[in-house]
Amino acid sequence: MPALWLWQHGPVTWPHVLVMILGAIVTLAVTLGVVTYTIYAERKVIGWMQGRIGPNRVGPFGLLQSFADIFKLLIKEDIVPEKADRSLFLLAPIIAFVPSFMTLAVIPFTMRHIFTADFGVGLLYYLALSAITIHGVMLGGWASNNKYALIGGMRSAAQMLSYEVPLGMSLVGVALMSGSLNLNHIVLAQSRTVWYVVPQIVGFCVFLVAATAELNRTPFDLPEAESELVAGYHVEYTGFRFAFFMLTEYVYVFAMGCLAATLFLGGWSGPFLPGWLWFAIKVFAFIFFQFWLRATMPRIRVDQLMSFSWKVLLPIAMLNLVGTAIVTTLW
Amino acid sequence: MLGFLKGLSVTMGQLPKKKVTLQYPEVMPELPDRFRGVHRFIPDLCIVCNQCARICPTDCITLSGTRDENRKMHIDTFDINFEICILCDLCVEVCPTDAILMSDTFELAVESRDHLKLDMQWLTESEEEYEEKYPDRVPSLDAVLGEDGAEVTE
Amino acid sequence: MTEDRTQKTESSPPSSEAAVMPPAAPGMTGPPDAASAASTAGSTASADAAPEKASSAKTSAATSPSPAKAAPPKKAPPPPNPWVEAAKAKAEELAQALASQLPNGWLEEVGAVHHQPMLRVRKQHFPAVFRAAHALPSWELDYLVCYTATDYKEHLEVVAYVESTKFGHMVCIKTRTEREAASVPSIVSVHPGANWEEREMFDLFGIEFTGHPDLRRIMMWDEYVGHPLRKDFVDPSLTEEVNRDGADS
Amino acid sequence: MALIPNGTDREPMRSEKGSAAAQNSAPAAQGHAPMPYGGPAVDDIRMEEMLLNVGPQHPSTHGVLRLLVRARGETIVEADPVIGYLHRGTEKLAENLQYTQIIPYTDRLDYLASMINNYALCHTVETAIDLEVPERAEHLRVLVMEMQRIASHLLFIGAYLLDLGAMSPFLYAFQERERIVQLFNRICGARLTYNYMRIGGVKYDAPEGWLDDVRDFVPWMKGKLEMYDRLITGNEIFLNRVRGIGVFDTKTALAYGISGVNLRSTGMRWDLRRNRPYSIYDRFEFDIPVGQHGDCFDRYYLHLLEMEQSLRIIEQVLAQMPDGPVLGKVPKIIRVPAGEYYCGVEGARGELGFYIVADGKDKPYRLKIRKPSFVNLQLLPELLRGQSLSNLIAILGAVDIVLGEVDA
Repeated sequence: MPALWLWQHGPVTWPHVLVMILGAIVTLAVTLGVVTYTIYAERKVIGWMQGRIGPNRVGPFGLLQSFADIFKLLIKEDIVPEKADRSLFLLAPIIAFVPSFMTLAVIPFTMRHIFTADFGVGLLYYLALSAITIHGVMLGGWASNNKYALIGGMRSAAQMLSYEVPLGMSLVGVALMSGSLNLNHIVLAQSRTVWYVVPQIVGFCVFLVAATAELNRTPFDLPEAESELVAGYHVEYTGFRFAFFMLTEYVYVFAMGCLAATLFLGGWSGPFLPGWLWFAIKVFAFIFFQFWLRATMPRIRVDQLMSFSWKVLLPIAMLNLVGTAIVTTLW
Repeated sequence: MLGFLKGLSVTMGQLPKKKVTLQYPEVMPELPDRFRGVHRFIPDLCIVCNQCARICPTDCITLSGTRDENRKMHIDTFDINFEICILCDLCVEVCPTDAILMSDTFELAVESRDHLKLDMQWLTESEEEYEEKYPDRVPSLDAVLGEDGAEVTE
Repeated sequence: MTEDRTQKTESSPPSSEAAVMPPAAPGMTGPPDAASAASTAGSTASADAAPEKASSAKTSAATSPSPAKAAPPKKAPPPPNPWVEAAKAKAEELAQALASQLPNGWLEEVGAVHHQPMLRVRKQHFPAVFRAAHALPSWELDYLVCYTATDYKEHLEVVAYVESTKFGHMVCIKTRTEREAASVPSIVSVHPGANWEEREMFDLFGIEFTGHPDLRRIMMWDEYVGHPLRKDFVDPSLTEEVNRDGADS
Repeated sequence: MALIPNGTDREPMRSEKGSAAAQNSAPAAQGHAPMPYGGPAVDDIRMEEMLLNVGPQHPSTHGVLRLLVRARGETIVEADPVIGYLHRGTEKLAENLQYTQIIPYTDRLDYLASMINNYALCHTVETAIDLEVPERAEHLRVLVMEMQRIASHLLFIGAYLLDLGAMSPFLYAFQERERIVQLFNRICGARLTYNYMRIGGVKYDAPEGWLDDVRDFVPWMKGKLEMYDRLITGNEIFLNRVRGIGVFDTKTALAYGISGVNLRSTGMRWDLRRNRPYSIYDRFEFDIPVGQHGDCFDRYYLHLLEMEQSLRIIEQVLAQMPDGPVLGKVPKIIRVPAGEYYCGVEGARGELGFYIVADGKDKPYRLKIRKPSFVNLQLLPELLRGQSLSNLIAILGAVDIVLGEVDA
């Protein structure tokens, strides 16, 4: 049986293919569950921070609230605006949604990285795929033929492209230290020495800011700034297409949390507890931080957002990168 | 850089605090005795002086009465159109006999506009409900009637 | 981070705001005998208000400023209200100060509107009066407080209360226009804040403000017919069958 | 910077027909200044203007305000406020109502500061008929007015931060406001439309224990103000969004008739409670905080400081609250002698004035409401010109309008 789970290193056989498909399905299911309860937890946590009790009507403690919401979205009428670019409008949520799940393929959830690929350039793979989502968002905003959606889509494109750069830069520091782009190797390297959040603290800060911006979350939630753009790029979307956009967002929150845990917080490594639990704790810490920010921060202005990326974050990331390079070379 | 960290500490500090949410349909809010909800009406006290209808800024009160053999006015119909009532309390203020009062009913949503035409029966029932709910707030009807009756016969 | 921007707060006991404003209310600085009682604006003055009727009771176009004509008493004349007298004197003073800068015949009436000095001017000179009053040293009426119109059935009257933020004067300046094709020169060039008020008057009274930069309806929609605040206005929706119980029994 | 798709049949940015305002001022837009934040000059990029319809159902227009915005990319060329969606003709209605009957209508003007509206009308009528108001009534009035000012300012801060994207202050503000609203509910039986004041006094005396509860409220609220200061004032993102935004100077403000916090933020010490003293404000010690820069930050911060001053007034009122009746000797039917009367009070948003033309009857011949929000909103197009779309919300929010009052 263990041999079956080590399919990545053997030749492809039918049982292996079966395991691959099974793994994908299980990952999908687990992620959907996590995402559902991320939404629930967000509403609860932010509610508590605001003196409210959050959702409490559907199921005990409102635990089924997110399922009710998803169910509602699925059975709602799928409205396509008359003046919209129909084919792009229908395609956009899919373009946004599919890569978000694909990124999960390389995340090492446990030491044995069951179900996920031991990919040599996993880091690059993640960055490349997450960039595709921007197209979906932008196309969605454009195809809606709505001014607010268009502004939201354009803002989103500008923002994600700008923050992709410092994000990538901050990750290079980690890659330099571990000497690998394979996420599993990076975790292993950390479990041998120290979590990279310590030596790479500057990079971690840059990563945290850039990741928040990449996720379109407060204080960088400009693409869907509801007080300015009503809802931003998905203002015309209803029903399950809207649900796709929402899911994309929360899957990325999860994926980005996984990335943070993997690259900076030692992934599944940690004493006493099983690896998957360590991983879950770290991911949740990241996600909780996002909730906390959202409960506190006002929204940054769009021009400040851009200049912050290019004038502050990128130089810091560059300096960090150079510093890391020098230190790793000398050491 | 300190500024937003202070803000973060504020929001975190709120996390364990007691929540203020009132679980409304299950838990009703505490309403003071002066609360101005839908009217309640005590027909026995009404002397059909028409003052409430006259003071009403939106003209939402309609009433009519007849004189009985003792030359005493009796109320026959008393309607409030709640589509336009603004719950300003002026009718209660001018009523010389406190025949019209305000209850604690604030749930005004109905399915049809017709349900907003409140007649005397509805308003009297509202009074009965109120008396049942707050026996301490309402002087007993007999006491009030007794006094009034005594005055009238004299 | 914010300490450098701490707001200037001035701790001062009541009635020591003299740096900006005299403590008493505008129009109340006149009679010294009553000044001590001026705790609330005007509420302590004696009870008669007959002289204030002047502005609306009179229709004659008095070109010479004569406060004696202001109040034709019908009953036994009440003792003159010191506040009103002071306001009239003040109006007189302002009229004289303005006279040099304005062409002849600009003034129609000088009087008082409930303890406030009042000038009624010819509508042709309406903006000029504001401009002159704004520039007038020791008056500087620079703040448009209230600006509106009233339909007196025979004519429309446009009323503006202007205040001097420096000296504390508050003066009421009026003008009249006929109801048909009502028009008054706009004062937006002097007080830009009059813009929307004039639009509102245009909308609700039908007064054309000549020289207004952007005269459109403001409250009602563009296609609306009629001017609701005129006294002869009848709401078209009320003439139709309206389901309204309790209107009258 | 939105690059507009080409094409004849589908141009999302084009309105079918330009508004009158847009057409009127088309020449003004031609040589427009470069972007305020130092981006490339607008002419370098091929751009078309787009007509953006902000409101009347937009989350940040605070009601049913509609702004017709002509924008190049995200830079506003011109903004034209369209109002009247909530116009109920209060002034016309009042002509057919007795003076007492108008009071509930004033509740619905600036519905966040009903007490002050009530007072402004009662005060004008009292001035007109020279009515003496009992001492206790005056004290109660000042007490509730200052509490109302706090409630209104709280809501401003909450809503403003919500506009800027911060969610929590809004909910905190409502929690604090709730306590005031509960106190009001106990004294006058309503939570929003109080209808508490009467010509000649107030409707009810304070119920048992009410004044003590207000006494407890003051220190509690002071702590909350400190919390707001910590939560918001220091936040760098907030500061960057409001500092130096929507600046105007005293001269402009006076020319436009701006009043209230908007005027004080320019450094002008102008508060009707001092400058045209009414009620018993001359007996209390309080400061008039003023701003220095006339920007949105000053306007935000002044609201905080004013709440502090209101708490000071409340403390003093409580300390000298006299006993006695709460309603003066008022005739059964109030008839105002013929004449014209104008009285302004310092509302939560600026000078709130009632102008009454009376003809000796029990109903006003004409009632004009000098609405601070209405006057203050006029400045908005000036402030928005050349700003980015994100600043639109920051500036509009800081002007602090209530549409019930703007449209009256």
